[in-house]
Order: sequence, then structure tokens, then C-alpha cells
Amino acid sequence: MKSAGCITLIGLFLAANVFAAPIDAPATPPPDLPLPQNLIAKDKPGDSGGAVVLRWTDPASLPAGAEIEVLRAEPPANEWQPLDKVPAGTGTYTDTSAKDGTAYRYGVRTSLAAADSAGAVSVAASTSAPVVSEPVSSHDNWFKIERTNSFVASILFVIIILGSIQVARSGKEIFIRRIPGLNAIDEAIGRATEVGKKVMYIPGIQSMDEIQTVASVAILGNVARSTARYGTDLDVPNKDPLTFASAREVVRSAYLAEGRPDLFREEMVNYVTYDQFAFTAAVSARMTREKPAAIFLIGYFFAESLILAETGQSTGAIQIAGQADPTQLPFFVATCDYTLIGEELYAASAYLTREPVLLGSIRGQDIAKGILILIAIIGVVLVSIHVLDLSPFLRTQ
Amino acid sequence: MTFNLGPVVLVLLFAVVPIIGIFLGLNSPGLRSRIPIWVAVFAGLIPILAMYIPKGFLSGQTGMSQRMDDWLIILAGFALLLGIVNVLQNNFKKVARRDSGWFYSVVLLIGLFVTGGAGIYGAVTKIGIGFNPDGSPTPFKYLTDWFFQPLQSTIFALLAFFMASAAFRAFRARNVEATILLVAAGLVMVGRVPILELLAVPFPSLHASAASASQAMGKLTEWIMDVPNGAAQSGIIIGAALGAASMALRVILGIERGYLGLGKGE
Amino acid sequence: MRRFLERLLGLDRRWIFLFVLLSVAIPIIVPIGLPVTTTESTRKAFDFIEALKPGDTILISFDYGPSSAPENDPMAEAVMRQCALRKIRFIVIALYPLGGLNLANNAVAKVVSEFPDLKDGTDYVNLGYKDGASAVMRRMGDDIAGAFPTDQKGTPLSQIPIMKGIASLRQVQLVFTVATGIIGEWWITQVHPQSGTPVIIGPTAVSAPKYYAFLNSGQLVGMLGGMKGAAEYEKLIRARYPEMARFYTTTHDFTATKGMDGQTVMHLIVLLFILLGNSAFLLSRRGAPR
Amino acid sequence: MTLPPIGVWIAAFLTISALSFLYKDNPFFRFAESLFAGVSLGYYIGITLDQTLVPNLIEPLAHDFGKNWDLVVPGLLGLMLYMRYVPKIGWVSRYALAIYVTYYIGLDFTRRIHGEAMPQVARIIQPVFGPNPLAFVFVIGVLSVLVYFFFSREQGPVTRRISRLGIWFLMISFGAAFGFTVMGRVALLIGRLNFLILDWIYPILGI
Repeated sequence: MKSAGCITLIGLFLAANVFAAPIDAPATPPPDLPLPQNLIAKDKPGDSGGAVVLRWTDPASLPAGAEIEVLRAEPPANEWQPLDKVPAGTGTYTDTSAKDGTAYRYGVRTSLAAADSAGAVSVAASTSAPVVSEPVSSHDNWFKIERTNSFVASILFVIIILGSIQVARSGKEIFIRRIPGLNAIDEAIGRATEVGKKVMYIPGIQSMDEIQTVASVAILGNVARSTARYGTDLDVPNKDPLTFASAREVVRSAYLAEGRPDLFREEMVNYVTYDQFAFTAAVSARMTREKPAAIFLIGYFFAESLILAETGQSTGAIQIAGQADPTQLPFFVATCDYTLIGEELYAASAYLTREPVLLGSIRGQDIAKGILILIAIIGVVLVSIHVLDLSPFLRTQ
Repeated sequence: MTFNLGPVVLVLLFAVVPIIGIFLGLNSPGLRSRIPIWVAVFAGLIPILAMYIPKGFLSGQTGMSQRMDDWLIILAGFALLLGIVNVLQNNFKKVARRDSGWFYSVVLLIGLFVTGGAGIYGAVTKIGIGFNPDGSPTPFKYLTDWFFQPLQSTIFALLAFFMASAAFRAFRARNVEATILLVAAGLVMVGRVPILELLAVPFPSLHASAASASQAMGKLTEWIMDVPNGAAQSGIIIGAALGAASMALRVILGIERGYLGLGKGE
Repeated sequence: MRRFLERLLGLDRRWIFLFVLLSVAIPIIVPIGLPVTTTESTRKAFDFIEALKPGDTILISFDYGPSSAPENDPMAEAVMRQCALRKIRFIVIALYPLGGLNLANNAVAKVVSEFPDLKDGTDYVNLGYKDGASAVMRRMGDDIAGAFPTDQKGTPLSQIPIMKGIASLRQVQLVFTVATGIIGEWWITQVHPQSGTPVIIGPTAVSAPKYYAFLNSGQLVGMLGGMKGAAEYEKLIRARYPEMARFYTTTHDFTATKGMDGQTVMHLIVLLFILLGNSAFLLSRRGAPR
Repeated sequence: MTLPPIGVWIAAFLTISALSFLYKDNPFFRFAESLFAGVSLGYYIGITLDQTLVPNLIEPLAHDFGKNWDLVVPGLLGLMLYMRYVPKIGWVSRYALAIYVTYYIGLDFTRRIHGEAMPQVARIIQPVFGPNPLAFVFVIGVLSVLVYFFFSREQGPVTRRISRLGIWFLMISFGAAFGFTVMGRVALLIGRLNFLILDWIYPILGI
């Protein structure tokens, strides 16, 4: 079906080429080099415009070192301008310098570059009149076809999550398994209250453009409600100014929601500095000087993770860490009492609040995970018995 | 001159609508949180649509997505001042109250004013923050090279020490899980560097076998990193990706709005 | 005995710190010269660049800061030297906000001084730093000049010979990102899917494990993992090009190969401490009344 | 004998002061740490002005207002952030924060599905009886870790075993990644000691 269309197209273009008068072609030397054939020029599909794709078939036999020269003629002058040369055997070229809406003609011809003794490339040894395409103009498109797979996956994912949220809203009970790191939050704050020392919460060092920070700030809201309830002091040092702004709103409203606005102080959420290690030095120093009883390291951390966690460990604080990205998890696991691993970070606010909407979306994530596991198992079986390789359908571009 | 639809739509959505929203919000407290969340839905949809719709007004070079990138870099730049204001407030307060350690607040403020001043000077005079026209370093660059960078690298280097102390304390065979952790760490540490060769230095007869054992350990390390470690990493990444995407969806749709200091739900 | 074991288990960590300091400082003063074994991921990176043709172009992105310079610098330098020898052209950019540009400038200056034949604009070009790595990358996928209108010296890209025929990342044969944080990963998850340009990464040792996932899935061509990866690369280069030995045998200049000595001793120290801790732990548990 | 320049002395003093934290908190460290906090913040004032606000906002507005007029809006949004300091209309800052957060979170959404979940699942799909006899270890590893991340189901005897296996894979990964990282961290220390020894002590000793 598709190939039939192709053949028709090629036929059309062949016919067009026969009749297309060479537009102001350069002087024609003896045509000792065979010409490429079946030149087709099309707007590059699925892009934002500005690109035309050329395809052609190389002539059957070409001497070594032969290249295909690509030319372009732009109205109104319609003079051939050389665009580029590609090695024989390429068969395709994308002109990314096209102006949208301009009807270009493209030409290809064989050329043999000869180097003179100095090594500089001299005039092409032989040039013949190019094979010419139909006029073509580039434009922007409505859909990126090569991303169909991730488009479909995204749509399915949205349906699953929103559907599960809907189910949860309708009152269906949703179970959630025990996550020890989250159970420990109240224990840690309780201990801080007993010994009369403060709780330190570090929401990572990334800005609010990172979803782990957003998740961490949501957990901070719950921690702040606990400290408000217990009347324990809270300290939230920040590296990113937007995270700082958000964290302060969150802590303020948590104290308000618990009916303890009197306990909220602006200094609870404070800004330190924008540099990763200056922040680390300042916060580590604060840990050793003020010895908080509980330290939360939840969010997106980088190398500072171990400096902070090991310093905190040496002060004897209960430490609860959490990160979705795997790189710093080894250090948290080695130095903290509890660590939220990967997806547990995102499950935290659902776990702590037990809100149906959040629980519903956790359920949706599990369904999506189940589907992915199923796809993976089916894929592994099919590819192992040499029936079909599903992986290309999942590779994204 | 072509008309660019992208920026115009952006201005409508993220300037005109907010301004109207602010005026409406002055009299109607309910709208103070509702309109920002509606506006945010559009902000969240732009990059998602741009991923799949290559139409110029959306994802072209002057399209909405591209322009948003340009915009938000500026917004983030503005945000820094928010932090600076807080640092100034807190430290001036400490100095004024002569809190314990107020001297160090003075040190901090001097560092801030001198370096910040040099930076502002460079940016305002267009000399820049690198080199003077005659090739000599600007004061800003001098401070960067001899104050800022050495401290940055040294604090980072503390990690070498903390790796060792954390390993000593954490890697003990307390239970099955801890033992697995310990063994994996030990194997990889041996496989990453020519430890066996180092140990064989005093025994010439063992050199060859130490080298081949080291090679084998290298292979094993690579396998551990590749297969079991790669598998666990993949598992974490897939799970976290789903968790993040679901959270992203909740944030974009305004279901999760805690980051604005707003309660859940309406 | 029990008291001793308990003391050992609760050993003041400052003793460990002292051992670490000595184990790293001594090899700097008295180099050992230990052998290095090469790994698959590094060989793949090396072979890929070796297979490029003279006149091909690669993009080298400085996505790290001074903090990880001892690890990352040797990687960038080694690849640039290889390019210089093989007449492969390279475009240098910096996306890391905390001093990536400075490092790029230093590295370019160093390699250019080693290879006086290298001409700015024809053999290499330094486009400088741009803020907002993710956005910059996305734009480079379509239009390099849109992200970097001029090079570091202010010459418009259209006037730079090396950029002729290179409008977007699609015309670049390889992206080599020397990276410390998330920026390196974006080259793999954003740029590679967008433009299809092969990517080699030179991450710090800490993020290297994460990239095995991408290496296996084919999203990455090769990787130089940490100082070890850099030392392996130096070894591969020395083996292929004996004339390069001059950059890797001087005592005062720092090389990854030299750095490996200190690392090896340090690993040994850490392993000994783990062994000590576990022996004490197991012995004390055996002796403890149940 | 030429002594190293003053900058090297400053850097060496600050380096040693920072390292002294390993022994214990002390006035030298506290001095270095406070100075670092101040200088670093000042550094970012310079960087943000010179590399972000001047080239991305001020220059485009000054040179080609017709083409860049819309950049006034992020400036406006930036100002909205500061309304937090005006108690009555503190809520205005929500607009700026909400737009900033959701735009990037939207970007994150696509990155997670398109750039992470799908390619990683594609990776699992490999022949387990093929040329690589241990490929099944990989497949089992990913799947068992994923089973560990199931939250909304009570674990039965089978899933409990699978998720325990998942934890073992996680532990191998964490241990291996820890061991793998030691090198990089030593590299940093080497960098600092290189500076102290090669740039500071050797010149003083005239070596």
C-alpha cells in the first residue's frame, strides 16, 4: 500500500523531471558522470518548519570519490545556489535553511572533487545539469508523528490517574502499605519535643522547577503541622530562593491550619546562599552548633548529601532522608536512620494525609506500573522466542 | 515583519489575565487562589503540547514554549533578590542585637557587599565579570578565583573523608541486606582500582596473576554496575518517573496546591 | 578484649580522617605509577572518536565546575588532544553555571598551547557559556546560532568557518558532555531523542552508575566514568599515539593517571577500615551474651 | 626564591580553615564558612546580573524593544514575587510562583514519560536465552524492584518474596554505587592537596 504510493509519487516526479526545464543551469560540460535519479523534495514532516527533505537514488556506478551536490533555486531569481555536498550513497539531505512559504526548487547532480597538489579542492571536475525537483516549500506541522508512542502513553497515563482519582473520590477505600520512613516522622518530631531541641528540614537544593522539590515541600507541610502541634521549633534552611518562598508559605499556612500562628516565626524558613557548598558548609556548621534532634533531608540533593547526612549523624540526630533520583540514595542509606527511596518520595503526601485524591493517584501509579510490568514480561517472552521485538515501539525520539 | 502569535498569547495568559485576576481578587478572597491555579493550568499545558505539536506558534523559535523558557530564566533571576533580602534581614538583626557570633555576621555581610558590589560594578559598566579590557582580572574574578573557588572545592573535598567514615560505620554485616550492601561495595572498591597490583608490588612472582585477577575484578565490577545495579537503577527510575508524572499531573490540574501554601481541595 | 573491640567499633572518626589525608597526600609527593586496566565503556568512547573522519565535528560541552575539575579536566583535555591529533574539529560550549566557562577557557587555552597548529575558527571554536542549560540544549537541537549567536570573542557564527554547514546539532557527529550533575543527563534524555546525535559522557564517578542504564539502552555511545575512566582514556591514547606521552609523564602537571595512585591507596585504606570494623563487630557479637 | 602571590596565600589559608572542620568546629572554620556564605551570595549577584538579567532582559529591551516587548512580563512576574513583603496583597506572589512551577512541572511530565519511563521499559525487553546468558538477572532485577514499589496492595507470600528480592537488588546497587563513588571523592581531595602542595608549599620551599 505504502510502497505503491511511493511508486506513484516517484513516477510523478520522474515525469515532472523530464519536463522540468533546467532553470538557468550552469554551463553543461560533457555528461560523463551519471545523474542521480528519482529526486523527491518534501516538507520535513512533524517539525516546526524551516526544513525540506530531499531523497534520491544514486546512479548505479560511481567513480571513487564522487559526491552528490545539492543545489537550490529560490524565486524570484531562480538561480542555482550550491547548498552542500554529500558523499555518494547518502541518498538523502535535509535543507534546514529554508524559509517557510518560499517555493524552492532543488537540484542534485554528481560531482567529482579533485584536489590539486596544494590539497585545496579545486573546481569540481565535472558538472552536468542537475536533476530538478518540483517546487516545494517548508511549513510547520500539527503533529510529531515519531512521538506517537509517547503521546499515546501520556494520554493513557492521564486517563488511568484521573480515573483512579475519580474512583477514590467516590469513596472506595484504598489500602496503602507501610512505609517505615514515613511512620518515623512523628517519632522523630516527638523525640525532638522530648529533648526540647529543634527539627531541621532541608528541602533539597533544587528550585521549584524540579518535581522532587514540589514533593518535598508537600511533606514539609505535614512536618510543619506536627511541629506546630507539638510546639517544637522548626528550622528550614534553603539554597534556592523560589523554594524558600514556597517553603515559607507552606510552613506559615501549616501553623495557621493547626491554629498556632503564634508559634510561627519568619526565621523558621530562612535563606542561606545560592551556592551548593557554601550552603552545605553553613548548614553543617549549624547542625554541629545547634544539634537539632531530628533532621529531614528530603528532596533533590547532589554531592552535599553525604556531607550533610554524615555531619547530622555525628551530632546524634534522628535522620530521615528521601530522594527519588537514585544518585544520592547510597549515601542516605548508609548514614540516615530511614530513607524514602524513589517513588516512596511521591507517595509520601498521600501516605501522611490519607486524602482520597492523593491515594487515588497512588493507586493509578500502581496500575500504570502493573501495565508496564506486563508489557515488559510479554515483550521479554516474545523477543526470547523470536516472535516480535516490542522495544522499538517503546523507544522514544 | 511577521506577526508572532506565541508571545501575544503568552502575554494574554500570563500578564493580562493575572492583572485582571489581581483586581478581581482585591474584593473577592476566593479568587485570590482560584485564578492563579487556572492560569497555572495553561502554563503547565504549554510544554506538554509543544512536545507533540511542532506548530511554529507553539514550539517554533519564537513559539510559546521557547519564549516561556526565555521568560522564566528572567523570573528565576529576579527570585535571587528574594533570598538576598532575607539574608540581609537576618544578619543585620543579629548584628544589631549583638547576638552570639554577630562578628561572623559582619564577616558574611562584608563578603556579600564586596563581592556583590564588584559583580554589580562589572555588569553595570559593561566591563563584565571576567577580565578588564587590558587582560587583567576584574576584582570580581579575583574574589572568585582566590576566595570563592578554593572554599567551594575544599568543602566538596570533605566528602573524601566522610566517605571513609560512613563506610567504616555503615558497612557492617548486621543482617542479610546490610551484608549485601557491604559485599557489593567491597567488590566494586577492589575492582575500580589496581589494589591487587598494589598488594603484589613486593612479590614479583605474583605480578602477572595480580594483573589478571585485577582485570577479572574489573570485569566483575563492570558486570555488577551494568546488570544488578543497572537493573535496580532502572527500577527506581521507572517507578519514580510514574510517581513524578502523576504528581506533575496533580500540580498542573491544581489538585495538589500545597506548594502555594494553599490547602488541598477547594 | 571486649573493651578493646568496643573501643574499635566506636573509633573516633577523626582517626579515619587522618589516615585518609595521609593516603592521598603521600602519593602526590612520591608518585607510585600503578597500572590501569581499561573497561568496555571507555574503549567504546575511544573507538567511536577514533572512527570519526578528519574534518568531522564534535561538540564538547563543559557541564562541570571547579569542584569536580580534578576528575573532569583530564577527560576534556584527553578528548581535545585526540581531536587535535586526528584533525577532528571541535566546538566548545559551557553550560554549567558555576564556573564551567572558566574551565572551558582554561582547557582550550592549554590544548591550543600544546598544539600550535590548531586554528581558532577552523579547527575549533569556543562559543562560551549560556544560562539555562535545558532551554539552550533544546534550541541547539534546531538552531545552534539561536542559542549561541556569537562565539566567545563576539564573532557571529555565520562568519566562523567551522560552523559552515552546521546549523543544528544534527550536523554534529558527536556530543561529548563532560558533566558533574543533571546537565549531562539532559544531553541523553533531551538532545539525543530530539536530534539523534550520538552522545558520549564523561561523568564524575558518583553519577557514573546511573549512566549504565543509558549505555545499555543505546542512548549513550560510551562513557568515561570518573578519574578511573579518564586514566583509562589516557592509557588508550598513550598506547595509540606514543607521541602523546609528553603530556602524561611530567611530574608537576596533574594527570588522571597520577591521581589514580592516590585513589588506589585510599581505597585500600577504606577497605581495611571496613574489614577492621566487621571483624570487631563479628567478634564482639560472638562474645556477647545472648 | 619567589614566594607565591598573595591570592595563593589567601586560598591556602581558607582551604586549611575549611579542612579544620574535620577536627572540630572552631573560629577559623566559622570565619571561613561565614565569609563563604557572603562571598558566594555576592558571586551569584554578579553572575545573575551579568549572565542572566543584562543579556536576557535589559539588552534585548534596550536594543530591539519591538521584538522583545513581551520580556516586560517576566519582569512584572518577578516583581509580583516581592508582593509577599506587602502583607495585604501577599497573595499576588502566587501568580508568579504558580506559573513558574507548573510550566517546569509540565516539562517534567513529558521528560518523565517520554525520556525515562518508556526508554527504560524498552531496555528491559531483551532476549533472555540469547547471547547474554545473564540477561535474565537484569530482567528479574528491574521487575522485582518495581514490585517493591507497589503501594496500594497488601503483599501476599509471593509478592513479599519478590519485593524482598527487589530490596536485595537495591542494596547491591547502593553498595556498588557507594564503592564506585569513593574514587571521585578522592579526586576532589587530590585537587585540593595538589593546590596546597604544588602551588603553595613547593614554591615556598623553592622546589
